[in-house]
Amino acid sequence: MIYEVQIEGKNYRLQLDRSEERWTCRLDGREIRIDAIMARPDVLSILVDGKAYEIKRERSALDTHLWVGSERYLAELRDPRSLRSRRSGAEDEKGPRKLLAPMPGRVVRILLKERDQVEAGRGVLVVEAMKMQNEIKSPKSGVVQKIIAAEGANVNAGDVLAIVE
Amino acid sequence: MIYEVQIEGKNYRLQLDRSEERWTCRLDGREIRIDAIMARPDVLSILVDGKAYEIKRERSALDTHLWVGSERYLAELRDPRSLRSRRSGAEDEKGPRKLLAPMPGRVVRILLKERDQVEAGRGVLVVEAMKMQNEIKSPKSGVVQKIIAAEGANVNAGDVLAIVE
Amino acid sequence: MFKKILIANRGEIAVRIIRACREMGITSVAVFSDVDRASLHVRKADEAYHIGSPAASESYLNITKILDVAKLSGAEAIHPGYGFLSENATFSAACDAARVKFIGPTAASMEMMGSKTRARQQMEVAGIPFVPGTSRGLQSAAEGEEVAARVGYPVMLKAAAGGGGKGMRLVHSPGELKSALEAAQSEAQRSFGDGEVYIEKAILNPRHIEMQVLADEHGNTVYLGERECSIQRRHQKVLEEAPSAIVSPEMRGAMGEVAVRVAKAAKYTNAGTVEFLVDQNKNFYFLEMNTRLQVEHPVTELITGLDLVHLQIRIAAGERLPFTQDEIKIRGHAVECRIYAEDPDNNYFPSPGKITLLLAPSGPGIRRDSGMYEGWNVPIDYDPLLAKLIGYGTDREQAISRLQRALNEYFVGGIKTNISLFRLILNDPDFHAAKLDTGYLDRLLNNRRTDPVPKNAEIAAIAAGVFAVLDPGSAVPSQNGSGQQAIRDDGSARSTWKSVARREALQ
Amino acid sequence: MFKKILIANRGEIAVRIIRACREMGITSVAVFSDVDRASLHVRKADEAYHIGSPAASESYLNITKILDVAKLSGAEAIHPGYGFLSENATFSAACDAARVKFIGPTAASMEMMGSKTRARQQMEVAGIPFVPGTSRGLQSAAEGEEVAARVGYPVMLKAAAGGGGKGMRLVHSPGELKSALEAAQSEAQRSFGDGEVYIEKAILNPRHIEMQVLADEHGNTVYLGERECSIQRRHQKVLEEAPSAIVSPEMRGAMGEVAVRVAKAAKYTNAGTVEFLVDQNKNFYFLEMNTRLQVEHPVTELITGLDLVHLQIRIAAGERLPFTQDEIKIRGHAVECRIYAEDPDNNYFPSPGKITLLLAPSGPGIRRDSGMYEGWNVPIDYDPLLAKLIGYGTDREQAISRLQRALNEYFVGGIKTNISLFRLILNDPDFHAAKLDTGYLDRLLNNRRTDPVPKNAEIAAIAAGVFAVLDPGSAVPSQNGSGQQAIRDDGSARSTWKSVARREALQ
Repeated sequence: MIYEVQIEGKNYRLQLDRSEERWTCRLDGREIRIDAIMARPDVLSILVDGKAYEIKRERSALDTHLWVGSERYLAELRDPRSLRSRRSGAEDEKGPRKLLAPMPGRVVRILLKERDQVEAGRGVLVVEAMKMQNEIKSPKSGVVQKIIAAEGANVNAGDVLAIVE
Repeated sequence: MIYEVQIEGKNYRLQLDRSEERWTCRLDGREIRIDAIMARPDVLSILVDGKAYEIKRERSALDTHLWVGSERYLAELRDPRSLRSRRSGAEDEKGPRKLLAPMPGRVVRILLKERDQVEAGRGVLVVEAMKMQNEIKSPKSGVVQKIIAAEGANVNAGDVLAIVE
Repeated sequence: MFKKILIANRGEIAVRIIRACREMGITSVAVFSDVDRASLHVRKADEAYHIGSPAASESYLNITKILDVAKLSGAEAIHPGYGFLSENATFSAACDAARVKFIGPTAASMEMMGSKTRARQQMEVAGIPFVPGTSRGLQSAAEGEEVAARVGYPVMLKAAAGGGGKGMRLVHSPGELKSALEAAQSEAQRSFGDGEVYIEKAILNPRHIEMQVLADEHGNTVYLGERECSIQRRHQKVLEEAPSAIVSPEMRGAMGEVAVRVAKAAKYTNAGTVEFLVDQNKNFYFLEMNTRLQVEHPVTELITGLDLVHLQIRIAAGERLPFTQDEIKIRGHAVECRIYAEDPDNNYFPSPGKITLLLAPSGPGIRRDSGMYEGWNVPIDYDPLLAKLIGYGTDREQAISRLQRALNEYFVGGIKTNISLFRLILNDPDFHAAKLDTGYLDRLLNNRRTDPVPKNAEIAAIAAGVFAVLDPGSAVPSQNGSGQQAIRDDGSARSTWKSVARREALQ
Repeated sequence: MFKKILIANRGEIAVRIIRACREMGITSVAVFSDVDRASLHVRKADEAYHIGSPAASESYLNITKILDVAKLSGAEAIHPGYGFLSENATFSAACDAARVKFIGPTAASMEMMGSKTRARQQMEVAGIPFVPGTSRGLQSAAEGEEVAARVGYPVMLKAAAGGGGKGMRLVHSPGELKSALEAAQSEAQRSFGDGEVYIEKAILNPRHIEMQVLADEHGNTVYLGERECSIQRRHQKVLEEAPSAIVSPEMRGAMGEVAVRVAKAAKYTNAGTVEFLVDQNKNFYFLEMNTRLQVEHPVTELITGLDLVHLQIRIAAGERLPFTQDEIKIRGHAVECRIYAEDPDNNYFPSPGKITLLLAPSGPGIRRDSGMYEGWNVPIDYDPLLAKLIGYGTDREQAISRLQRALNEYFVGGIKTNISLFRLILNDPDFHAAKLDTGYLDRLLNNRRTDPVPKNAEIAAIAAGVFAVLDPGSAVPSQNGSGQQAIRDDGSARSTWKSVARREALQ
């Protein structure tokens, strides 16, 4: 099985297979001898010629981080096709972009109306959690296409709050 | 829903229903106001008019115990039909009885052959775990109908080791 | 001794007090709001009563409802914990009126300490050292300029009813004072409904060091040593330690004497904390007195070997202090980390939600006071303190190294926490050298350059694949419905992780 | 200081040593057998190497394999923990030969203490108090009768190579002696390959109290106070505490002095424990010296504020003791419970298997040293010690009450543990009165009458139903395949619980 892995923005080509308890692993074509078990859901113990690593997976609605010991890495796993379609950052600027709630909370204020102009980084609405208010900012310059969240509504992490075109 | 519950050998008739978050509970016909949630698998928080109880369920292959705070109760849940069929201890003496491994281990010795006579409480085979040996005793007097476990074999908790007829 | 105590609080401090009650053979009564039915303090208490909706004003701040539960349950005393009603003189008085013992000081002591200016007036009478300035609100900018000229610039304007940095202004020169005063007054009015603002000489890069005191109801008052609390963000303490690296036995004795004088001047009873500002020449100035148990009380417990909550309860029951000042021996060093539900990638904004995995540290020298558990849904309604991790050692270095070790064992999945912040602090050379002041943490966070991709990136890459092999379904965060939605909505990497996983599962 | 240390052990002690290494900035190297790949010490170490099949002789007792890993990994020192190779003089010598530092005493010290009679001969020279008897093996029953007549009956026959009660016989009268001696000799021969048996005056209802010593390699030796270890089952310690309730400062000083003399007579280095038998008049007699770190070392760490493993490593690295005898201060009280995988309903027979749920206690005064985790499958091949729970308090009463509180929070699902045994002990009036001797626990377990159905049976009945409603599928123990089989095979209640659950699920 081939995986395209991105760690902190750097891409790796990973070939990984397991038959019975034996693993074969090639990272960017380099063979690496590993042994791995899942101690608990989201917790791995990996041995790489003698070195022992405990890996913990931190998943949120928005992203996945992997802890290797005490170091934290933003991790993405994708296949070549999706990679091709997303290579250039420029393309990210095209098309509508969604504003997602980064954590559960309550929508306390909506700062813009639909069809308002907005620059990248400008606050679109305000979500409150644990007595603190967080401005949800526009990921791109453009027009507020849709405001989905209602003022006063409770939202979950990952809920779509608005769309900027 | 009606349950026949046996706690440490004492029988209770429990009527328990839940609609939305509200519970209705009758124990031996007596109405009891309760609130209950499952905090984790095998862990309950039950409120009975003000009193708070944390209940932990200890399941093994052979039996289920419930911890209420620091007290431990052997618990069985059954419906009236099966109850009727098992009321008298005498009936338990009828028919074949299985000897189950109480814990994982290794069968180190088999003390009787098939068709041997055996009295209740007499050891039939020996299972070793953690460097200690445990005699598995016959639950009834009769004849060793079948020895299922092989000497030297690893067994899991609840595995059938032999049958006494 | 009391037979039954009501705990008017939630979270880790409610659990900590319930434990003390159990250890003393006292029945504990918890109260909870709609969103706290599954919280740990309800699981652990002997009795638990629902008191209303999530808004604190409808539950944990609602004096009537709490006293009703006290009456209903037959509780003889109430422990308020910290926050919520713990420093509310009206509540303390209401408890007296209802003949329920409030475990803490009298309403009178609280009121005296409640207003910084009134406290200052009383303490000046008692000869307590203060930052030079006024002990009453400014009537005019002119008065302010006159005082500033006397004590010297820079000066600090502070709201009398203040706290948490609201209504505070630093003024460097006479020209700025008038506008700063008006701004501070209106902010104080908005924040506290009281526009009174006073002026003090500004202490630059001060340390915040506080002294724990205990007073019984028979006139005996002792101090239990200081806590170094200079590491703060947004005027909130983040990490505390005891003893302070800069406090010598002589200085401790001097600060302790002053703290005891403060307590006696306020006719103080039960546990309290006297806060000092310490300048770079180790001069210390009385700041305020916190009339409650502090979040950071465990570091004092570890170096003294005492249990402050047990002692609070004994004092409230009318017992005498079981020791004299010179029987109190400080041994070793303790450091506390406040584990918050905060997102380090989002400027430490709160991050409530469901805890999907919890790996908790333990072992030598590690104490964990926690209000969370795996599977619990951290509500959005209250403050983000999840737990406190405290390291003890023979000396400061060992306490720090044990804490670093334990932080590496600590993992909270499903929500974001500030655990990585403590790794940053505990690795910092200035922290090891104890070069601390109240500006330390902001400097650390601002000067921090993002590191180059660290050495284990390749291991992380391999691990990402191993997860896909061993746990294919997992690419969809199953515990979190919204997670799936996010994945569907958002044409990003996660959806392809999912698709990879799917194909994997078919092989 | 060492850069890398190999830990030749497994379970909680391996984890505890790995933690110490991490705290000291030392790379830790774990070794593991086939069944320990998923064990906690492998997860937590910096490096880990497979060394063979489950049988200890093929892995944790295999000197060649362990030294091969030391060479391969570049470890400069080996910590043996307790058990396995920890008191194996051959191993200590082999480490020297391989130029790997053995963290413990020299082979010579170990050998001297390895044989009870040789140790006794040496110690008599050093003027150490002994139980009256012979210091060498009996040649004949006649010799035994002659000694017994001198010291007075009852007498105890003991195997020189002995331990764990094997080859021991209590003799009340001359008539019994000959047959008892023959039985003891043949049992000793079978158990230890050495039939040597010696004779001592029998001390009735003795206490077992041991003294912790530390010696550096520069001739400095100190004692760290005693541990009360009288609570035993099958000659295995179950619960230990420090200090002992019957030891006064004077007696501690006297025992400590003797312990230091013992260590010096054996040219002892690193951490060791001198065991004493204490009679009802508080006379104490040298029993033997354990030339290793003890399971129960944490109680000494808590009352002294020191870390024995850190100190072991520093001593092995050639450092001097960082303190003198009079700088060691004992504060507070500590009690340790050994949490074993044992079935209280089956005469405490071992109970390995998969841990399906783990609720771990924490909070004030609680230390937990554990080798288990939720989801781990406890192997059948090694001893049943899972974890140690240690309670610290200002005094003995508080330490006990904190431990009781913590035990109520402790829950291990899927396997049976002896946690309920500690509830029994900690509730016992004799234990609270510290009326302890080596026969205490057997008496407690034998005199225990089964209680009447306790007061919460009705709550349990309701809970059984609530589980069926909230968790219908669960009636089939899903984590345990064999469980399902047992349920299918065995026409009993569980199967109907299952059927009830099924119908429930359909509603």
